[in-house]
Amino acid sequence: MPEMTFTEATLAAMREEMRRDPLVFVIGEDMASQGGVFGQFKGLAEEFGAGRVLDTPISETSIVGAAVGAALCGARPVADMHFADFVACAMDEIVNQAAKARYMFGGQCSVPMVLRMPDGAINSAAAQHSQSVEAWMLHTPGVKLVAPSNPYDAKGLLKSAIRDDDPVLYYEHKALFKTRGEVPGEEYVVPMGQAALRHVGSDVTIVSYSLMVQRCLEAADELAADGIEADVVDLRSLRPLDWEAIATSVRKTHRVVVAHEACRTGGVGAEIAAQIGEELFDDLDAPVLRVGARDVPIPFSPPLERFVLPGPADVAAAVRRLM
Amino acid sequence: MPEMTFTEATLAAMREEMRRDPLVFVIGEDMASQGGVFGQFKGLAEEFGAGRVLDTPISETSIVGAAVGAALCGARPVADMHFADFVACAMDEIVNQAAKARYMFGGQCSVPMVLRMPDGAINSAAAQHSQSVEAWMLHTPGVKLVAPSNPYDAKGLLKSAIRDDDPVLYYEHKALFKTRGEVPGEEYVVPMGQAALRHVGSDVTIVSYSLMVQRCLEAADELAADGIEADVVDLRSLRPLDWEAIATSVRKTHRVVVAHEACRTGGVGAEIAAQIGEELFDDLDAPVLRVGARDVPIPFSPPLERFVLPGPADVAAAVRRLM
Amino acid sequence: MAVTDVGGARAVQRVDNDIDADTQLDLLRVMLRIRCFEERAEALFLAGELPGFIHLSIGQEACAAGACLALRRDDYITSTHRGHGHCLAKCAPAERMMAELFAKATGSCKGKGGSMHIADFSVGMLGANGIVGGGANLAVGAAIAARLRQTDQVALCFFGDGAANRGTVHEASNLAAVWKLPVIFFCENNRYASTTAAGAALSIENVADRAAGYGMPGVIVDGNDALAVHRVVREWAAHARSGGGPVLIEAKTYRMRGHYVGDPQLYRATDEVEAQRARDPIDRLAATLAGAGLLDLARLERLRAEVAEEIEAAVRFARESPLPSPEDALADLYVNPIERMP
Amino acid sequence: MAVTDVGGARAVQRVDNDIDADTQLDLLRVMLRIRCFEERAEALFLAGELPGFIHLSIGQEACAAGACLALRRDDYITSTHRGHGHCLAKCAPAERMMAELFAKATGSCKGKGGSMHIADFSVGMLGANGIVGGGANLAVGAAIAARLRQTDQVALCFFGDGAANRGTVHEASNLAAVWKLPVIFFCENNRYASTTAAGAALSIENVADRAAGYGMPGVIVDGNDALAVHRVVREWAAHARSGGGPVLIEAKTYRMRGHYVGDPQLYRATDEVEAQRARDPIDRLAATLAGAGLLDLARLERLRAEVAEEIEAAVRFARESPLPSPEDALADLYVNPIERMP
Ligand SMILES: Cc1ncc(C[n+]2csc(CCOP(=O)(O)OP(=O)(O)O)c2C)c(N)n1
Ligand SMILES: Cc1ncc(C[n+]2csc(CCOP(=O)(O)OP(=O)(O)O)c2C)c(N)n1
Ligand SMILES: [Mg+2]
Ligand SMILES: [Mg+2]
Repeated sequence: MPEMTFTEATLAAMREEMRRDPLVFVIGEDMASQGGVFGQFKGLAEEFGAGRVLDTPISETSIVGAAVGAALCGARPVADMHFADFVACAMDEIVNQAAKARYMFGGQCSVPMVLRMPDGAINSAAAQHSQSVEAWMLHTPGVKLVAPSNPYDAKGLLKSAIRDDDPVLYYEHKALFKTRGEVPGEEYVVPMGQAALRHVGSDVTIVSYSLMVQRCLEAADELAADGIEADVVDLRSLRPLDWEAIATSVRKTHRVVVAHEACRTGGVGAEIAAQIGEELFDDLDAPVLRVGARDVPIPFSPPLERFVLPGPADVAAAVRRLM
Repeated sequence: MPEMTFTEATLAAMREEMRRDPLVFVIGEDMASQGGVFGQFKGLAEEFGAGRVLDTPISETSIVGAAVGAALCGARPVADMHFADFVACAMDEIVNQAAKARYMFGGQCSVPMVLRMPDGAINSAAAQHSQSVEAWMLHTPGVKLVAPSNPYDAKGLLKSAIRDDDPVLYYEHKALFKTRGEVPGEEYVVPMGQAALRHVGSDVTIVSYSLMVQRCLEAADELAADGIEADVVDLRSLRPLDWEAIATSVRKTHRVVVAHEACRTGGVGAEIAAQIGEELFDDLDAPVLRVGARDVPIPFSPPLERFVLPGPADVAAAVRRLM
Repeated sequence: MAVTDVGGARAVQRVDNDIDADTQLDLLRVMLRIRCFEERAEALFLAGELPGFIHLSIGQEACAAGACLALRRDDYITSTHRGHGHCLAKCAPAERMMAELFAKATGSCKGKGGSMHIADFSVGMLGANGIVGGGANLAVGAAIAARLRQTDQVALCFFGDGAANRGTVHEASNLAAVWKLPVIFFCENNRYASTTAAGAALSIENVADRAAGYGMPGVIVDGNDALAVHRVVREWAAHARSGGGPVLIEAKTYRMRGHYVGDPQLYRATDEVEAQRARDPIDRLAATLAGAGLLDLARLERLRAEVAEEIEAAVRFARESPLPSPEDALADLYVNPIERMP
Repeated sequence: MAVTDVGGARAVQRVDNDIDADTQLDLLRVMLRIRCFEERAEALFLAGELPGFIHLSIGQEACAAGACLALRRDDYITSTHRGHGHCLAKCAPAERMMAELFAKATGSCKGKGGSMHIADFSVGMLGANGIVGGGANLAVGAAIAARLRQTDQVALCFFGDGAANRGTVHEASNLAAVWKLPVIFFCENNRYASTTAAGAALSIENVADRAAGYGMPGVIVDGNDALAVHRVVREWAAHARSGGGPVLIEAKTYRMRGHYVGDPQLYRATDEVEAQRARDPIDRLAATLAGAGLLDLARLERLRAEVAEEIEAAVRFARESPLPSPEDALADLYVNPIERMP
């Protein structure tokens, strides 16, 4: 199978879907000459022309709002938020328009759009360029959330997201863009709502998504060296959520750690831990522990940033506390 | 003790604080002639003049952004969001400016502002005027969250919020404005971070805040009639959180229901349930259950709205599931 | 009808009076439908038959009718919290709208939206919006979709004098202008945003004067003159349709009722409102039509009766319709539903 | 220096040349400080000594210096992601700034902010901002605070041609104009927003032409002419200070470096950049001063040497300073800390 980077995998998805469906188009900042701020749209303007790769002013409400409007009229926009942090500049367009239009209009319309959001911390980008804020949207009925952890899923989930008739928020961790992995040349999709078991073990379940899955796998290897065998469940999408995958693993291991890069309090981990506590109470031999960033904005200075962000050691430590 | 409405109690707090400190001012829409959309600022323009009660255009980024700027320069704004739903129109000003300024500037400055947000569902106001979205901000380090359930706390917490040197988000449920309760004539504050036990029992702990506390108290009465005695913990503020109050009660009852009006998934209840699961695992005799709105936008039609919103019966049913 | 500067060049306002008789009568009929629908809704609300809250456009009917009748059925409009008129003028059936106000299962939005989210996508009415200024970017998006499909549809965005101060309107205006999108920004300056007089919130006299800042034509029209509104929108819609780019039209009108039904209106004198009765857009058009020999009293009464019957039928339909069942609340969120709410 | 229409009335631009010799030399010194600081930062970044990323204002020094030296120490400025120059021009000490770029505990922000969040509240520099257009409303708030305290401070908001298209700038402009707040909106039009040419994103030629839409004076100034910038800001700051309300000043300048250090700059030709070297604001002011007999080569070299020594000392200070300890990450979030993170 050919190897490619996460970026290339998303580009392959974009190209395939844009060729397949002339109503798919791209809208965002710095598309034309740079192909997106991380090059994740490179070459699309050349292949599909400025009519389908729209380079906008710095107007986040327009990027998202126009995507919603175009989607309501049957087009299939893929909008780019530059950095996930800037979602706060277009929050209304997501939570009060995209998420609610179909519902409040009684099913008259649909909003088949994708919003791509490079998130997470990398290279001391500091407080306003490092956030992971998917939890806000988990608390917003009407949107779906996808968060791939590797190139294969990046492509397959992006294709699913583009084909889905509902608004899909696509979280792509900035530190993943350059990672490499096997990606089939032929056409495939990864359906939303199907988790993947990335590491198999019967002692503990580690639930994660996005870049943090890689950190969890490092932790799992480290733990395996000590004889602790972990299931690592990569959720791939947060809504729909593959509850069966979580439950199956927890019923086997009876111990759970939920890990994400977003800050701990009020994060997606809280929801997953709460659900496990609610529905699998009798299966648990220990508290469900959560690993996440410390509850501060992401600081600039490397020692501070390292201290705030969760890593493999934090995951391993949490697992050890459960044993 | 004199009785007054929740609205009157907040007005008393505003008047006292504005008299005490000339740097406290109000900024928001429809202040001058209407005294705020719910009359919760009535009379302030007359007493303190247009220089301290600023009636803005429909410019949410300015309302919040200017409040942040003024706070950075030593003033103490109380900004009003009209409806909590509109926070999405000024999300960046809250999460990327107010919440982060002090931290990312290394403690050089502070942001002593209050943002008042009438939230919750009332009278079929539908999807864009009925939301409870405090969970977004619980996942945003740098802001404090307050959610009074009665007139006494409304006054005391508002005074604390205004005096606090950090940004405080003040959630006031629209259905509370007209409720009445005893409020001392003399000066007092309710410190943030101190929960109140509203109903005492040893069978189950019900944790809640804001209007939902009233629903929980109805449930507690109903349950008491069946011989089930509940502790009802009114959190009053969500950050700081009075963990000791929760833990003390749970160690006594070993059973917990967390209830709020916001939709269940990704809500504040998830965080509280997760914390209880993490730290009080051995004290629990049953799963921590959550009660919240169903995961859809709030619909307009009364039977739909009733079906979506959580009520006393839902709280009571959750408690009974635990027994 | 005044015209403002357009990036230095003067926007020439071709004044043509070639509105055919049928259209003129249609304008009147649509305005009567809106008036009747809203007066009925007001009474029903005050009688406690309608839940929620309601914003009426009484006095502003010439804007909705004049603008929408200058559009094609497949053109798009985005609307505001004050959207009944826009929806009716875009030819949405009154029954389903009235049923929506009644919160019934047969409503345009199956009872999920209510007055503030009235919508009829089958006629290109992309929805009322509870977020002031929320429709501007949606209209830009509709125009993008039209361009992508290479149709010649246009998108008209209704917004208020208050909405003009929101950043969304700025971003949408700039974007539409840069891309020369077929968007008609149609501001109904009804002199108030809730309790706030336009002058207290707008840093300039005319919203249309902001057009120059986007290199866009800015046009001011008497918003109580249906024929004038119709001409202006017809002209600029044609301009937009043929690739000429967006326009900002400001219709000077007046909100005759409170901001919402029940508004004590402490912010304005009764005199002021009374004085505006002389500008009633319906009386005015009726008089013009009568003057042109297109309307006599009998015909006007017949029109009124027809409209009243239509609205009465809508009320009957709405009253007789069932409420949605509670579990319907869980439908219509996703096209591809999620089995387990996560 | 051009002047644009002001709501019909013409904004008269009083041209006075009374900038005293000391100030003229100060302008030069500040510009040299900025240039030296940034060239040093660029080299240090490329050598891998600085973490994060860095935006340089090389070529735009006349804007920062000209504007900030026309303000008082107690006046406020809000800045952008490209804020070193603004911070230095507002007289922040270079050592703490350099230490911040080095991510050290002694930095202006204790290493928590970095280049993009450089700030010095002690001199009224309310912070660089990673959110484009994020500073506009902060400046409005600063002006409100000044009015509330009845001081005559003004607030100057630096923003870019790209930021001009954000809704925040619109809302802030309208509000400042309605309330006649002492705000100076100072747009550095450096012809690019990241990879996007101003012309591809702005629907008009001049950002200043948007002023009329707010009933605000709009002024265009050569942003590479420090004396011209200084005169304009001095004049309009005085105007704002005395209750005359806000102004929009557009300084036409050019970003000589990439958007960030490391930018491949595929969006513009090297020729274009080369051609701009002739407009170098430092050479230009030096030549003017020399022509006026205020500067000779020796003095210029002395100035350069002094500045170089200051910046070198800043680098030494920064290098020798300790990194923060990891647990410092938990400090500075709240004034009144929360014992238990909830
Ligand atoms: C973003 C937002 N801010 C505030 C409101 C509350 N609100 C509803 S209508 C209204 C006034 C709108 O004024 P205008 O745009 O002139 O429209 P009009 O009511 O006159 O039709 C306000 C402030 C809102 N719905 N949305
Ligand atoms: C709200 C927001 N959108 C996008 C960005 C990404 N971004 C950072 S700088 C920049 C260009 C800014 O252009 P301009 O305002 O002209 O300032 P300049 O870089 O030229 O100084 C962009 C798009 C951002 N930081 N914030
Ligand atoms: Mg209005
Ligand atoms: Mg620029």
